[in-house]
Amino acid sequence: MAEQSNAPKPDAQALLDIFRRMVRIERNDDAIRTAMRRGRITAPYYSGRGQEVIPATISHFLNDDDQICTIYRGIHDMVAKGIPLRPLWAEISGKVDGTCKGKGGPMHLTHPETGVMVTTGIVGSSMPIANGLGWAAKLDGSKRVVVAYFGDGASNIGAFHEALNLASLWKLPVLFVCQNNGFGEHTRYEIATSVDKISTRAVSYNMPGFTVNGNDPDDMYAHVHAAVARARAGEGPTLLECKTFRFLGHLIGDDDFYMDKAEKEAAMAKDPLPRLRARLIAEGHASEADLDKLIADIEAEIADAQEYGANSPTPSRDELRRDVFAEEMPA
Amino acid sequence: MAEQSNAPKPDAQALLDIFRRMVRIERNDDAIRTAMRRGRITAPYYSGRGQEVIPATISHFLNDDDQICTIYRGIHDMVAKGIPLRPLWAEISGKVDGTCKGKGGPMHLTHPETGVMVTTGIVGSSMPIANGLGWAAKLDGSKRVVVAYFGDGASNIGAFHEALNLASLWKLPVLFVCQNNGFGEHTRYEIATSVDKISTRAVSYNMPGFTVNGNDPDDMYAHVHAAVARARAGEGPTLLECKTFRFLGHLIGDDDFYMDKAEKEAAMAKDPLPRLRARLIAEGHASEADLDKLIADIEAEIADAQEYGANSPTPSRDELRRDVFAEEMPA
Amino acid sequence: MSVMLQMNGIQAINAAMVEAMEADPKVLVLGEDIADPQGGGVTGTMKGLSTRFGEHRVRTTPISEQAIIGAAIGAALGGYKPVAEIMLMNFTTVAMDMIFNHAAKLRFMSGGQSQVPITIRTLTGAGWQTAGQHCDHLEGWFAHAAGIKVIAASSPADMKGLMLSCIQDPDPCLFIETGMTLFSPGEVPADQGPIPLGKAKVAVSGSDITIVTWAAQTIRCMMALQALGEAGISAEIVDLRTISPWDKETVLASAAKTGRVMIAHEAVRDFGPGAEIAATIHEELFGQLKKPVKRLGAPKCAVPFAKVLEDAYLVQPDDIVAAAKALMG
Amino acid sequence: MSVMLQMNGIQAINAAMVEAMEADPKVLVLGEDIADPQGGGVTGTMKGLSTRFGEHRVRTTPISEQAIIGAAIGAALGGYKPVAEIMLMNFTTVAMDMIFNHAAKLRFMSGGQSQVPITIRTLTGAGWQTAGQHCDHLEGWFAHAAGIKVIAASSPADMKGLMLSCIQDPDPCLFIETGMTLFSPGEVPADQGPIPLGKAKVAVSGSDITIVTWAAQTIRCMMALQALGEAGISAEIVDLRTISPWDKETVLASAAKTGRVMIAHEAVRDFGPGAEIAATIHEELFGQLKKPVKRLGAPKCAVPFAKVLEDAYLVQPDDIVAAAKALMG
Ligand SMILES: Cc1ncc(C[n+]2csc(CCOP(=O)(O)OP(=O)(O)O)c2C)c(N)n1
Ligand SMILES: Cc1ncc(C[n+]2csc(CCOP(=O)(O)OP(=O)(O)O)c2C)c(N)n1
Ligand SMILES: [Mg+2]
Ligand SMILES: [Mg+2]
Repeated sequence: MAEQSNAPKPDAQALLDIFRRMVRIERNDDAIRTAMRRGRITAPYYSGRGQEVIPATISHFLNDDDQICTIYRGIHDMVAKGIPLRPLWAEISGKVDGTCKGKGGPMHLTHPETGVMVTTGIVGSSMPIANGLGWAAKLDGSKRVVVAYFGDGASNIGAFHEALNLASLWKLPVLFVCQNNGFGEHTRYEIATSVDKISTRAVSYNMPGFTVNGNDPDDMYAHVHAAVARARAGEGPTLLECKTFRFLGHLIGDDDFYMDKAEKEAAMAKDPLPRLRARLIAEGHASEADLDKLIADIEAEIADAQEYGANSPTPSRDELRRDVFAEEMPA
Repeated sequence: MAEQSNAPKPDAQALLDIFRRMVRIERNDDAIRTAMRRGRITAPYYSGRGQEVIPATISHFLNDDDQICTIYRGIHDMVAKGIPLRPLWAEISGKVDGTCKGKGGPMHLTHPETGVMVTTGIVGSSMPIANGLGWAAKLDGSKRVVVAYFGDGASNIGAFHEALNLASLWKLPVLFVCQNNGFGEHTRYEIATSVDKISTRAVSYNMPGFTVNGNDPDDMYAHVHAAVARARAGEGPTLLECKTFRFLGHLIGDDDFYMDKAEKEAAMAKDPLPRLRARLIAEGHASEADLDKLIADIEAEIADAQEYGANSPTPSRDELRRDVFAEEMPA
Repeated sequence: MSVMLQMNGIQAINAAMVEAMEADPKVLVLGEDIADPQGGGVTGTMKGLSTRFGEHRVRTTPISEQAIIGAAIGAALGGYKPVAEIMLMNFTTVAMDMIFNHAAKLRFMSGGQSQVPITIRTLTGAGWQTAGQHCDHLEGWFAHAAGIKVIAASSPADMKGLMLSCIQDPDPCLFIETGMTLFSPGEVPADQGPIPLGKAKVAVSGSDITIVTWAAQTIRCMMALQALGEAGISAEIVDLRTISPWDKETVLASAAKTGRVMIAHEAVRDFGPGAEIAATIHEELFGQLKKPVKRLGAPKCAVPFAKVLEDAYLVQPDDIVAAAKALMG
Repeated sequence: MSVMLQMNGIQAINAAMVEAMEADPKVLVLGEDIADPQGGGVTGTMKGLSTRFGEHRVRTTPISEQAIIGAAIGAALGGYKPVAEIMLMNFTTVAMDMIFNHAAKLRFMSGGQSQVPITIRTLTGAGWQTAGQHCDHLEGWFAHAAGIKVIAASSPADMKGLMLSCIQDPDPCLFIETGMTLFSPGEVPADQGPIPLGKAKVAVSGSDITIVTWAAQTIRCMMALQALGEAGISAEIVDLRTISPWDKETVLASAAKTGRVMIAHEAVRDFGPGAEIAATIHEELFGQLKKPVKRLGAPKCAVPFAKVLEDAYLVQPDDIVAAAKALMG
C-alpha cells in the first residue's frame, strides 16, 4: 500500500517467528471456541480470527519489557506478545490461578510481567493510557515502546483524537495500531467513518500515518520495523492502520446478516494463516513436517493450559473485598 | 491565506453592515468592562475584544432563523447575531428581565428567538449540539444553517473530533468556526496543538477546511460566503479556522505575563476595528460624521440597555424550583 | 377489559416506539447499530423502525457517544423528540458532559427558554459475566443530578407505558433497560397507554415488611416471595419504576403500614440510591419504624467476572429472605 | 512544639507538592496551564514546580481531559505517582470513563497486579457567580464508585497533610479544592506531615448537636458558631475530610453522644452524599437519636448565576442555625 522502496523484508527466521505466533493465536482461539461450544467456558468472547498477522508481526519487533494496551478483542494481541497460556486459560475460566484471579475475565486480561498492561472494554480507551506508559518509558530513559491496539470504529471516538494529539506533542514512544477489520459491531466502516483511510487522520497530529495490508507479513514487517525504530529513537509516535477482516462476527454467537456474503467469503478465502504456511514451504524455510510439529507442540501447550484452567479452584467470595484498594476492605 | 480567485468581495453595504456589527460588539464589550470596574456587574467575563470581524462577517450571511451555538467567550458572537441588548444586560446583571431570568449569566446566555441556541462553559461542547440543530434543519427541509463557534484550544478535545466526523457523514448544514486567538487560557497554541493549522484537521473528516485571516473582512467574506452556500445547498459542513488575537487576556482580571509583549503589541496595533473604519472612509463608503453618528446611536442603545438591566428586579428564590423541569418542583 | 398480549420487554419497548413514531413525526431514533441494516440495536429493541419510518428518522451513528447525545440535544432544541441509545450504561461516562452539563441543565440555565425532550435508553445489569466495565448500575448518579428523570421498569407492560411517557415528556429521561427485564415475558394490555412518570407500583401487597426495589432487582425480589411466604412473612413489594423523581407518597405509606423496610437494588450499596430512600423514610417516619431500614446493594467493588463472584456480588433472592427474617426477628 | 506558619490553602498544597517531589522523583504533575510559563495552574497552586523540578516532570497539557487522566493512569502503571489536575470538577464529566472505568477499577480487574497511585486535583464550589457548569459538588458520584478515595480538606494544615497522603497512597485519590478553602488562611505546623486518609476531625467539640460537614461548608458551619452559641446550642463540628471511605467511628461516636445530627454539604441534597451518612447513622443508632438526622444541601437545580439566587442555593450559616434550633426544639 504505502510505498516503501528498500523496505526491510522478513527473513526466514522472522517469517517463522511470525508464523509461530499466528498459529498460537489461531489454535488458542479455536480451543476457546470449542470450549465455549461445550459449555466449559461461559464468557462473552470477541475473536480475533483473521487478524493474526497484525499482532504477530508487531510482537516480533517487541522486547519482553515493551508494553501493549489492548481491547476486548485482544486475546490475539496478548498471545502474540507472549502472555503465558496457563493463567490465561484459568482467567477466562474464572479461576484463582487466572492472571487476574478470575476477576477480570477475557475482556480485562492483564499480565504486566509480559507487558500486557491494560485490556479495556471501552472503545478508544486503550490509547490515552498507552500514552502514560510511553511517558513513563521516556522518563525512565528507557527504549521501551508501547503499542495501543484499537479498532476502526474506535477511530471515531474522542479519546483517539486526544491521545494522538498528546502523543505527537510529547513525542511519546507509542505505536497506534488500528486493526481495521471493516466493521464496528454490525456497522460497516463507511457508515461510521467519514474518511477513506484512517491513516489520513495522522495528518491532524503531524504524525506519520500509513495504511498497511494487515494480512501481509511483508507489508506489516516493513512498516512496523520503521515505526518501532522511530519510537525507540525518541522520534515519536506512528499511526498504523492495518487493514484486515473479521472472520467470526463481532462476538461469538452473533449472526452475520449485516455482512456481505461474497465479501466475507472472498476475505476468508485469503486466510493469511494457510497462505503463510504455504509460503514457508514454497520458499524452503520449513518442511510440512516441521510445521506440523510446531503446530502439534502448540496444541499440546494449549491442551495443558486448558486443563490447568479447568482444574484451578474458583475464587472465594472474600475476593470481592480484595484489590479494591491495596488494603483489604472490611468484611 | 487560502487561494480564492474570483472570490466574492464585500460591497459597501456589506462592509458597513460588518462594521456596524463590530462596533456594537466593541462598544458593548467596553461598556461591560466599565460596568465591571465600577462594581455594577459581578461576573466572570471573557472578552472577545479583537475578534470582532469573525462573528460580524459570519452574521452578515445569517438569516434570523439561522442558529449559533457558542461558548463562554461568546457575547461578541451573540451581539453580531442580533441578540437584543436589553435582556442581555439584564441577564449579565442577574435580573428577572434577563434572557435567562438571571439564571444563566454571561456564560450561558441563550436567546432562541434570535438563534442564540446554546452558550456553553465547557470547552468543545458547542459542536456536538450544533450538529443536532443541523440535523433538525435538514429534517425540516429548511435551508437553515447552524454555526458552532469554538476556540483553538477546543480543537484538541474529543468532542471536536466526534462532532466533525458525524457532521461530515450526515452532511449537516453546520459551519465549524474556530476562532484561533493563539491561546487557550494561558497556554500558547503550539504547546497544545500538534498541527500547524487547525484547518488541516478537516482532512480527517473529508470536509473542506480553510485557514482564514479572521481579522480581514475580505478574506472572511469570501470564505463564509462559500461555506454558507455549501451548507444551504445541502453539501455539508465546513471547517473555518479564523486566525485572530485575544486582546484582553483569558478573562477580565487575568494578567498577561504569559504573552509575548511584542507579539501582543503588534497584534493590537493592527486592531481591525479602526482599520475598517479608516477603509470605509478611504473608499468613500461613509463619512466620519456618518460613522460617528452610527457609533453614537449604538452607544445610546447600549446605555439604555444597561439602564434597563440595572433597573430590572432581582429574581425571587422560587426560581430555584422553576425551569428544572417543565413542571415546577415542589416547594 | 382489554386484550392481553404476551410479550417480553424488547417487544414491549418496540411496540411503544412504533406507536410513538406513528403518532408523532417528531420522534427520532439514533444510536450505534440502531437501524435495520445493523440489526435494530444490539438487543434488537429498535428492530423494524428504520424500515418503517426511514433512515432519516432512525439513524445508525458512529461510536461517538458525545456526538450521539449532542445530536439528540440539538435536535430536541430544534423541536424533535429524539430517543438516543447509549448501548451500555458504563458508556454514559464518555457522554457525561453532554448528559449532565447540557441535557439536564439547558432548561434551567436558559430560564426556561430551552427544553430538551430526549430519552436516553441504556442497558446494564450483571449476570452475564461481562465483568467490570459493562454492567454497572449508575442510576444513583443521575438521580443526584437536577433536570433529568430516571426510569427503570421491570415488566413489559411498564416498559411500554413508561417508554411512551418518556418520549412525550418535555424533559430528558434516562430509561434503564437490563438483560433480565428485557428478556422476561409478561402480559401487556393491547391498549397499554402511557404510565405516568414518578409513580411507584405496589407489585405485591403485604403487611409485614416493605421491600422497595426496581429494575431486574424487582424480579429477584419476586423470586424470594415463595420462601418469604414459607417463613410466614407477608412482604409488600414496591417497584419504584421512576427513581428520580421518586414516589415518596407510595413508599412512605407502605413503610408506615408495615413499619419494616428493606431497600434492595443492584447498584453498589455505599452512597447508592437506596441511601436517599432510607434517609427519607427515617426522617419522615421517625419513631414509627419497628426496625431500622435495611439496605441491600452490591459490595463496593467492580463487577467481577467469575460466575461464583458475580453471583456473590448480586443481591440474590436468598439474601432478601435472610434480610427479611432479620427484620422480623 | 512545632513552629506554626501562616499560609492559605494554595500555599499549603504547594508546600506539600514541593516536599513530595523533593522526596520522591516518581512524583509527576500534569494539567492545563500547570507549568510556570502558564502560571502554575489557574489558582497558582502548582507555581514554581516546573521551574524547580523541570518541565519533564511538570507538564502543561492540551485541553484534553481524557488524555490527561489517561496519561496519569499509564504513568502510574509505569511506576510513577502523577498528580493530575482537572481544572474544575464539572470537567471530570469529560474524563469520567478514564476515572471511573479505568483508574478506579484496574487494580480489581487485574486481580491486584496493577495499581494506579494517581491524585486528581480538582476545584469547585459556588459563590463566585460562575453559574451552571463550573461549580457543582460531585463528590457523591465518586464516593459511590469503588476503588477511588475522595478527599476534601477545609484548612491549610489538613490540605497539606492530606495532599501528602494522597500522593503516597497506592490508590487513586480525588482531592477536591474549593475557592473558599484555597483562599482562607490558617496555621500550618512547619513540620506538618501526612494526615491519614479516612479519618475525620472533630473541628469543634460540643455536646448538644453533631454537625457533619466538609470542604467549604465546614467554613460556613464555623461561621454559624457564634449564633449557635448565642442560642445556647453547643455544636460539635465533625469535618469529615475524607468522604470515601468515611470515618464512621468518629461520626457515630459524636452522634451517639449528642443524639442530634445535622449533615451539611454544598452538594445537591437529593441522592447526595449526606444520604449515606444519614442512613448509616439511623441504622447504627436506631432508637438512640433524639431527632431524625437533618440533611442540608443544595436544592435540586443547576447552580444559578444571579447573586441572590446563588446565595439562596447555598447552605448558609443562617440555614445551619435555623436547622440547629429546629433540632433542639
Ligand atoms: C465507548 C463505547 N461505546 C460502545 C461500545 C460497544 N462496542 C463494543 S465493541 C464495539 C465496536 C468497536 O468496533 P472497532 O473499534 O472497529 O473494533 P472491533 O470490535 O472491530 O475490533 C462497540 C460499539 C463500547 N465498548 N464502548
Ligand atoms: C472541558 C473543559 N476543560 C477546561 C476548561 C477550562 N477552560 C475554559 S476556557 C479554556 C481555554 C479555551 O481555549 P480556546 O478553546 O482557545 O478558546 P478561547 O478561550 O481562547 O476563546 C479552558 C481551558 C473548560 N471550560 N472545559
Ligand atoms: Mg472493527
Ligand atoms: Mg483560544
